[in-house]
Amino acid sequence: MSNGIENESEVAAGHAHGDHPAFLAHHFHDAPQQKSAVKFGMWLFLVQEILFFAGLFMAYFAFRALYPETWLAAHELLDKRMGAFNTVVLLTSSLTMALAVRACQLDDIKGCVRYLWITIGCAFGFMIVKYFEYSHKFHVGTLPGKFYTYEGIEGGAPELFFSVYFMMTGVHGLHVVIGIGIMLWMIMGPLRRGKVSSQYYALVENVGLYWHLVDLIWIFLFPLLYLVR
Amino acid sequence: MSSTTGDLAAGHHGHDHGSYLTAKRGLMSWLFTLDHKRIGMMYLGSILTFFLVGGLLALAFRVELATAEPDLFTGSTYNRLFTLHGAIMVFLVLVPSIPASLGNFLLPLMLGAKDVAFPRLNLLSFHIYMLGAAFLVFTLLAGGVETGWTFYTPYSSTTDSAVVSALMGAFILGFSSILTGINFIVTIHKMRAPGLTWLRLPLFVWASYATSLIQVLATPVIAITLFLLVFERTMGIGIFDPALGGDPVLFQHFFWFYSHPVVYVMILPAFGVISETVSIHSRKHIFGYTAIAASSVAIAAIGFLVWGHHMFVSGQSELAGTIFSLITFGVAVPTAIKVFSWVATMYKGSIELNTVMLYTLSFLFIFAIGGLTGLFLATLAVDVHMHDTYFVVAHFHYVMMGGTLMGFIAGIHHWWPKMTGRMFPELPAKIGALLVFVGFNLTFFTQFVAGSRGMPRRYHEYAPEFETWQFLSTVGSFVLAAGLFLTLFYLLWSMKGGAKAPKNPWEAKTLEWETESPPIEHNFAGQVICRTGPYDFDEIDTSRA
Amino acid sequence: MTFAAFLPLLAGAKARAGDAIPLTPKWWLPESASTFSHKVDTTFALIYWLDVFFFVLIIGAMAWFTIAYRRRSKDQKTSPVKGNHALEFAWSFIPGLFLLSFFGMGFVTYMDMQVPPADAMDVRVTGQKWNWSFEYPEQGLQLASADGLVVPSNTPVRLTITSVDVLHSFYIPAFRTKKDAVPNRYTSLWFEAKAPGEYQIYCTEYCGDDHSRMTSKVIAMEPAAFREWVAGQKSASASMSPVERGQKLFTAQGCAGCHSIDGSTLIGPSLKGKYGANEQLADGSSVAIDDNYIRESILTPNAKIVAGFAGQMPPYQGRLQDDEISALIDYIKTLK
Amino acid sequence: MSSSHAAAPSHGHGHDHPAGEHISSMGTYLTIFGLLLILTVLTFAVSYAELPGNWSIIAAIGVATVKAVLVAGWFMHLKYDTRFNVLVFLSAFWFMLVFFGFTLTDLTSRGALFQKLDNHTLHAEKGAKYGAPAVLKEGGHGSEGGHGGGH
Repeated sequence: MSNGIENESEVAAGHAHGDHPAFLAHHFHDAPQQKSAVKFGMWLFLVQEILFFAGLFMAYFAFRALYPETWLAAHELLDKRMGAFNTVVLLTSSLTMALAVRACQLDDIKGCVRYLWITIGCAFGFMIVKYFEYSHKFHVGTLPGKFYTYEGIEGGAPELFFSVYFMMTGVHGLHVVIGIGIMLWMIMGPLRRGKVSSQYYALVENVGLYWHLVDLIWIFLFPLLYLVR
Repeated sequence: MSSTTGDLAAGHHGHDHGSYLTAKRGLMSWLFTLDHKRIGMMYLGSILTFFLVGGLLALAFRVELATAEPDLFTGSTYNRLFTLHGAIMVFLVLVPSIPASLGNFLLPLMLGAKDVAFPRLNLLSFHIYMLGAAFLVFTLLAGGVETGWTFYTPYSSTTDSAVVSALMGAFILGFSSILTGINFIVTIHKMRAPGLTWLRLPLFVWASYATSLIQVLATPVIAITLFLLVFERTMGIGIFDPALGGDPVLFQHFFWFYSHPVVYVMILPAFGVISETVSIHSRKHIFGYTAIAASSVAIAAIGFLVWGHHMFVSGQSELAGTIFSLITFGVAVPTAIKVFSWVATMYKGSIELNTVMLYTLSFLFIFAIGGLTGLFLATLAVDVHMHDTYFVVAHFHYVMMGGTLMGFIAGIHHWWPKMTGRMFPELPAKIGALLVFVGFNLTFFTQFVAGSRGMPRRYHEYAPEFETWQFLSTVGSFVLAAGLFLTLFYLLWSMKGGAKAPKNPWEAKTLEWETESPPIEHNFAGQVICRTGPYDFDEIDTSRA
Repeated sequence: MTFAAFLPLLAGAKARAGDAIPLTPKWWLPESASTFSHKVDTTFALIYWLDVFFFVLIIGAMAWFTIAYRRRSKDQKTSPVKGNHALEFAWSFIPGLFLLSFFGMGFVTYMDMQVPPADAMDVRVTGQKWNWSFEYPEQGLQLASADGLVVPSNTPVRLTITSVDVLHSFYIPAFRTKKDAVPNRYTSLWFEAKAPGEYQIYCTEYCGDDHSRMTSKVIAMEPAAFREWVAGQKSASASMSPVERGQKLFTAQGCAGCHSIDGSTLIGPSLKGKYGANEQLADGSSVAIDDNYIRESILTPNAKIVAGFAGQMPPYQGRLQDDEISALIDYIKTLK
Repeated sequence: MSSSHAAAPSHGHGHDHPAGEHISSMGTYLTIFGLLLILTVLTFAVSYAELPGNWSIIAAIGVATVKAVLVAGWFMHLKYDTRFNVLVFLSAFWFMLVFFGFTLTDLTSRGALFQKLDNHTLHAEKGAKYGAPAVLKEGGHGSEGGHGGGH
């Protein structure tokens, strides 16, 4: 017996999935296949996000190894309390994001939107704190590379710490801003148009995964930049 | 036999009957198509166009290198030529070559699926590719870039050519590569037809799978590297700039963490193609299926652990160099397994010496040399002498150009009937294959000798003692170009003038041959059921042909 | 011609009577002139012959199968061989052993090449676009001959290498050794020339427009001749007039690579007839060319950039003594 | 013919238990959130302690890892996801460690051979203010024996 192409409806009947819901794309066989494919795709996307940030963490560890004294002196200039506050803000936003997904699972789309707004609020809070931190650094001159003008650090290449600091928090902040954009789009678009239900909420779930990853990266950034001596 | 069930089923799907090429018309129906076959064909067209551009650049500096003295170009122009040649060939041709064109076209067909898992994402990958390409073309028009495709700092952070647009181009192209990789992995995991178990996957699919893993895992690192380098140039952040305390050797780690695995992105799909063609055109079951499949994944995995062999003389520590050298030899084992298995597949086969097989044999010949010369470069002491000489240039052209390109051309010919619905003319194709083979070896084998005698790479003028080798190389490059142009012409001609292709001209057993040539818009007229392995030729019913 | 390269017969044909029997065909490698270069060549030869063996095996089998099993009829059936575990194990394991031995040989020789003997003579090498300069701290020679790297033969010499601008790489094919010059770092290599002679030096890390002209020579002399050369260099620099000394520095420090003395424009402005004239700067202002301006332009070249040029010159701060700068200025004054 | 090749009844694509169907209770989320806050306070407090050697960074990364596990496991539902997705996610960290491991091996062992065998070697890398030529001058010309007669 060889490979073959069979009448689709027969196969479908054998598969006990006669219905074809609106959210199911034509090239998928059934809803579980589509759901698991979309979720799997998102996890792979998160993998590439982690490796993208890996480069920044690599730079951090490399120069920490090359200039340990500078690293110690430079991190003292960061305000631990601001970092800790932002950690709590991001953790809260992660909670509300998880609850937004839960609301979808319970078919509570209004609740989902409400939680998303809180998440967006936290994200803005995070960015505002970052704004104050950045403007302080502009003020005293602890800036990356050739813009560095501060004079209070002994040891080699203190500007590199701030290059790494600005690149890490900058790229992370960019992810926060992109997250805000996606959440706003989700609220205005698919959620308002009723495209999301407890039957199919992969979109909210994937944005949730993205947001948790942004939180996850901050969980490592915070101690490495602000706390470690 | 079974194919008749397809014909019966087709009755229920009248709208599916048209070929994918003619199902919809107009430029927009191509540029915004979600059909993986059309996207694959657009990639094929773009990649071959950039291959032409990159090749012409190479011919230009080959003419310059025919003599020891600088006679055509200034050093600055010459440097721009080889940099653009490298950047275009790597980022626009070799990395996407087989996966984006043949892979896109074939993967869903081989899996018995209607499309890749995320067709919109697939289209987005293509548009991102075109955007990245636009940046590189802009770079070319804005006076070019002369950093070498490797963008080593601090040269790239201090020179005043159009480096930023080149970096942006490569950065953007990276995302195209990542998204294609994600799409393929999910497709292979989730879109297989009923009965198509992992061990019934064609080896091309296994190779594409390994390739995609590298694309997803390695490309983000080059993305952040180029991103940092853009900031290095525009803002002077100094991470890779020794003038600000940064470390240029760190840049090389960043760069090769991606760029070594990416050579497997280039060569693994060619391995996949050869696994198909050597078996099908010998009409014999592939020898050691499991070993070949597993070695693809092993090469991808070990390939991540060897990047430092590009840095033996860079000032990397001796300890790191030693570890990298040892692991590098580890990649040679799975590669050797593949080569031996391909040759063993031909044993007691029924070998048809057609154009596809000629390219397959060329691949084995060229890749054997490319692989074996790699051993010199993996060996610490010998690499110290060979590093950054023409020996390295010859080696990676044998592997990446000879290997990948022979695989690519073999694949284009093998699937040409499926992609276009036309056969290519056999006689000019054989002449082309011969010219390519002779031209390639003349161009690059001579460079091994020049290199091992000590001629450094990226030299615009050189000592007269190397002139014979370099002159022969230039002659070879024109023979190679003649062969490639001939190939281009008859392939283009055959799209209109070639004989109509049957459904399965090679009597292959993989699923893409179960549908029409060219395939219908949604690939198959019904649900594909897989009941046999991809290389079960002993069951061929030859009366069908 | 390609295939011929792998024919072992050629090796014998090329070996002339009286020569040491070459391990590989002679045209593969340049002359072998350092104390460890023959070890590299031996490793090369071992890999080479094993490569030839496997290449003949693979391509021979391929060619044989292609002929012996060509398709004879359209419906020819084939043997259902799908694999052979013993064979597959053998062709993974046996090459694996060879590979390990290559690694071992390469590693041992590499360590020889990396670790200089304790009594090695020190030479400082500085790469810059696009020349190499050499200093001899043990001999007290700051400003060595611009002809090349003069060393005693049969004496281990250790080079401490750095760069002032971009990456370069210091390569002596005849000695089979090479090392990158990295700005802000020191790298090192050593060699011992077996016999007096001249050996080519190349830059092998791409470094810009004149990368292919960044060459020099190792000039190996008998130790006695080397001592004489050192003495000669010292007395010459002692008896030199400032202008002569400046002229020598002008080539040895690489100034001549970018600044012509005949009025033609290279990477930087020509210095012909510049002293006492006015210079138009990139920011629109102009400046009188006097001692102070030249001094500043040598030490911090990017402070004032001449109109029409990119600021590409590396700063010489910390690389020249005051008297050397004065000598250079005296020399520039003479360029009418 | 070869009935042993007959298609298995299940599909090739293994949509065993569609991921993400698990609905955690509000209490679970709040508990995890509470733990995360406690750990944040803990890591903040530890940063004031004068831990010897590398313990400061080990403690910080250790706590961060526990927090990451909580977020990934419960907020991201990895605990209820397929094993394969867990593997995929963890593979990212594996390759990250490969990247860090080899690169740091190089950075921390540079010059090791050099120093042991040859202690009059200059090694300007660590901690030195950048600007190699200056270092060469200070550390080099001054301290070398048999030098200085030239001028």
